Amino acid sequence: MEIYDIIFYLFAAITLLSAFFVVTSRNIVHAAFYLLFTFFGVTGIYVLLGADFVAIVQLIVYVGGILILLIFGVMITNKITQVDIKTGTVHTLPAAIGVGLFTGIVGAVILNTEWRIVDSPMPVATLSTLGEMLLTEYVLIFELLGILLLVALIGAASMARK
Amino acid sequence: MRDYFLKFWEGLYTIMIGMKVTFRHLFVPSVTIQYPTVKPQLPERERNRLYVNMDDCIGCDQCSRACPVSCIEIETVKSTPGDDLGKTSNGKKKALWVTKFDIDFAKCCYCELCVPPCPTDCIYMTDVYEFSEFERDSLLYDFATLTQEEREIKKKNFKEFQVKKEAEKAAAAKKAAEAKAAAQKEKPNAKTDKPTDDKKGTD
Amino acid sequence: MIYEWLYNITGSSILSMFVVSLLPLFVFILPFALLAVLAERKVSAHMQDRLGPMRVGYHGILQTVADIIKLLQKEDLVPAATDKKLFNFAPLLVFAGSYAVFAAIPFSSIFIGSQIQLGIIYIVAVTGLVVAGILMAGWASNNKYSLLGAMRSAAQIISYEIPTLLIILTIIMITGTLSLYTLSELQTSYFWNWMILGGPATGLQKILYIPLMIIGCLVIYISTLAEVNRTPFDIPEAESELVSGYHTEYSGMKFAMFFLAEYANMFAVSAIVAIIFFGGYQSPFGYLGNAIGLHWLVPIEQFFWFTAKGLFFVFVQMWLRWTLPRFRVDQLMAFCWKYLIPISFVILLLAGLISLI
Amino acid sequence: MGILDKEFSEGNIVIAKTDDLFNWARLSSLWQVGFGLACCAIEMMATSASHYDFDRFGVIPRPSPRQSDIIIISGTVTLKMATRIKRLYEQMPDPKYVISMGSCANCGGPYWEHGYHVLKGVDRVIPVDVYVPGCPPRPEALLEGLMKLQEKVRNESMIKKSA
Repeated sequence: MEIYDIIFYLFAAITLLSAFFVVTSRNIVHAAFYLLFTFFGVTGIYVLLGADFVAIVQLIVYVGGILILLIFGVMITNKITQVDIKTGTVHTLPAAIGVGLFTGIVGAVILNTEWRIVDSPMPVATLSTLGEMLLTEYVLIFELLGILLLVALIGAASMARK
Repeated sequence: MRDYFLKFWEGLYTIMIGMKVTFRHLFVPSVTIQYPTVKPQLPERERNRLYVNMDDCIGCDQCSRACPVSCIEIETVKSTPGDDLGKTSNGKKKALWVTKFDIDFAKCCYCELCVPPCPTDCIYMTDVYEFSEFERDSLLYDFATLTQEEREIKKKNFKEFQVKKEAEKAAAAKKAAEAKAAAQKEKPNAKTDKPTDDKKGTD
Repeated sequence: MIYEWLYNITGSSILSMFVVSLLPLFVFILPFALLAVLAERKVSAHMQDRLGPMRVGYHGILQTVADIIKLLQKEDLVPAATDKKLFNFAPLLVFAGSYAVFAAIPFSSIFIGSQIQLGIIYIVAVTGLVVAGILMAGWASNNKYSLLGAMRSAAQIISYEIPTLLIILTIIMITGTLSLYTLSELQTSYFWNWMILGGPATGLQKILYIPLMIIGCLVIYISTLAEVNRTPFDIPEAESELVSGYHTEYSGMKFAMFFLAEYANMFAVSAIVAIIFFGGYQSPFGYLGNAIGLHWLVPIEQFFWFTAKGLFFVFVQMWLRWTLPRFRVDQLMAFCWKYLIPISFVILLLAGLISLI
Repeated sequence: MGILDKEFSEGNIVIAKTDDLFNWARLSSLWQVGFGLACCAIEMMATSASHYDFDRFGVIPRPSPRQSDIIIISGTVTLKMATRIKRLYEQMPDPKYVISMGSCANCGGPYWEHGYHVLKGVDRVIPVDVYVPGCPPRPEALLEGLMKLQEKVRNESMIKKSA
């Protein structure tokens, strides 16, 4: 299955590189568009993990919805490309300590864990099991989320009417 | 509620009508005239490129004066007595060499105002409309039939003729003066110069 | 299926995957785009009592070839004030988005790029890439018309995705599958099994489904038409207002890519309607190959029927283009939110109730 | 002149054939900027319409100059419009062609003498390939001008500049 390895590294590279550019890009519209590729790369990795439904939802919700909204917002905001987006206070020392600690811990965990390498079976479609789970075991949470979203929707509509 | 569905239905229904019309036209034979192979019948008195029949042109400059955009330029030279210019088709005698008859079709506005004044009906509209050019200068049409050398010759001839005539006139005047002077020998010589001076002045 | 076959021949998974992924482009999209552009011009011409391209080849059949060659060797103009990176990338993204759709479309029972379970939803999802590409093109062009066109296009595509998804949801509810392949297989053999005539249901249920399905088919056709920005929904490219919308500043091959993407989209959308409501690649009258015992003929017949259905809907798109004038922006939005979405909700509800019978 | 130029200027068979192909493609799909100025524009529209049908020659109007190959200057070029025409022309990608249609565009037409507001010929701002005379020209005259232009394109060459 070497082709999947190639594809995995491709998507991983896309995700990491574009994420790096999202952070470093000076132009905020560029950053928004790089975010698109980050999402896209993550979608690819989801697919490789056998989570096809999550991947598609990622594509619909993040790429098709949130990102477009983001780009809209960035574009409509006047002259945002010229603004120097930098916070006034730069705490270099505390940041360096925090990042160093975090890297150290993560590195230690990575090095000290015994990674089990298992030949995963060919991913199967998750959709029907997901649907059944949602409507049997997790039905309460599902309904609550639905109500929450409905409330948010009504709230947004009523705020927009003012 | 009823209104809502009615609107929906009306929209669909009218779209269907429109689609029926367009679909019918899909099979209506096309009206296109396939130009380079089939040329459309031009109407009578179609106004397109001018043509000048130089055999009939007497160089009267009427068309040039009638032209609202002054795109016709005419230059004429009087003929010398020995020249035979022929006659126009309606019997007028030609007296002028047309050394320049330029029509600039880039300027021409195809109004046909130059045609009625022509006394010999030698300038008229043809039905040629395909004469586009790569260079604008090629749209300047020279209708004069004389070659360039001939024009020079005509001009020179006329000049020579004029000079000769002048010389003749001068000689004649001199002769006349001399004759006069001989006739009035008694009178003082001072007045003899005057008539020749007059001749020169009129030239 | 083709992938397995190629894999058996070549023995290399990379090579066969590469070939399979390129197949739709060379077997289908390019020839289709060549044909469709010519057909568009011919159809428009004949609907206006004209002749259309006549002088390049017999009745102008080489017209699009000439157009493509011309566009290839045209100067590739990148205006100075554009955002070069995004400007150059946008056509690729738009084309990638519309090309990705073809991965899930079953052309026949053996010619499917990928047999993913989530076929329909996948198609809706990758359309998002097209939106992003269009926005990118509009913004990078640094042109007010481009930006306005891109904004309108994005707003329009996102709004019209809702009725599309609702109708797709209805179909999912009835058939219980998201896979386009399974959906096609369900509507097998004869035309009375097509979804537009109630699908595989029987008895009273089938009769009750028929009007719902007809209206649903109309709704999804209209909303997908709006998603590909065709007339009467072509306000993003409205010539009288916006020069030519988001691809105003594009010339040469980059413009050709937008063009190709537009035509690929046209077919993709028609194919979705054909698969969901008109039996996909299924023949309406049974197969000749089965009748005379030549079973290898069946996939070819299926391919024929699929393209025939797809091309018919493409033709209807062109037909509508030369029939209807353009919507105004507010009318466009009102049509979506006030008419299509309520109707598709009602269809969803009614179909749910009927499926309980 | 380098060696390469010398090699090519002889016109070897590959170059000649590619030339032919490209010229053929170029001449048979001349997309036009949808741009009309005065009364000639009406005649230009008539040419696009059913009776004469520009589309037969592969000419379709494009709304954007970036996607078009040919600009038909149809009508009086006022001094104010001249700058716009120049700009439109500059926005078109190469190879681009210009047809000057009608007397006004050719040399100022009726305004050539006293028109204080008219550009005396559009060739003072952009290079014109074909002049179509007429006031306004018949649609057939415009078609003939287009065919002249096609002839011109057919004889073009990648390596030899067509002055």
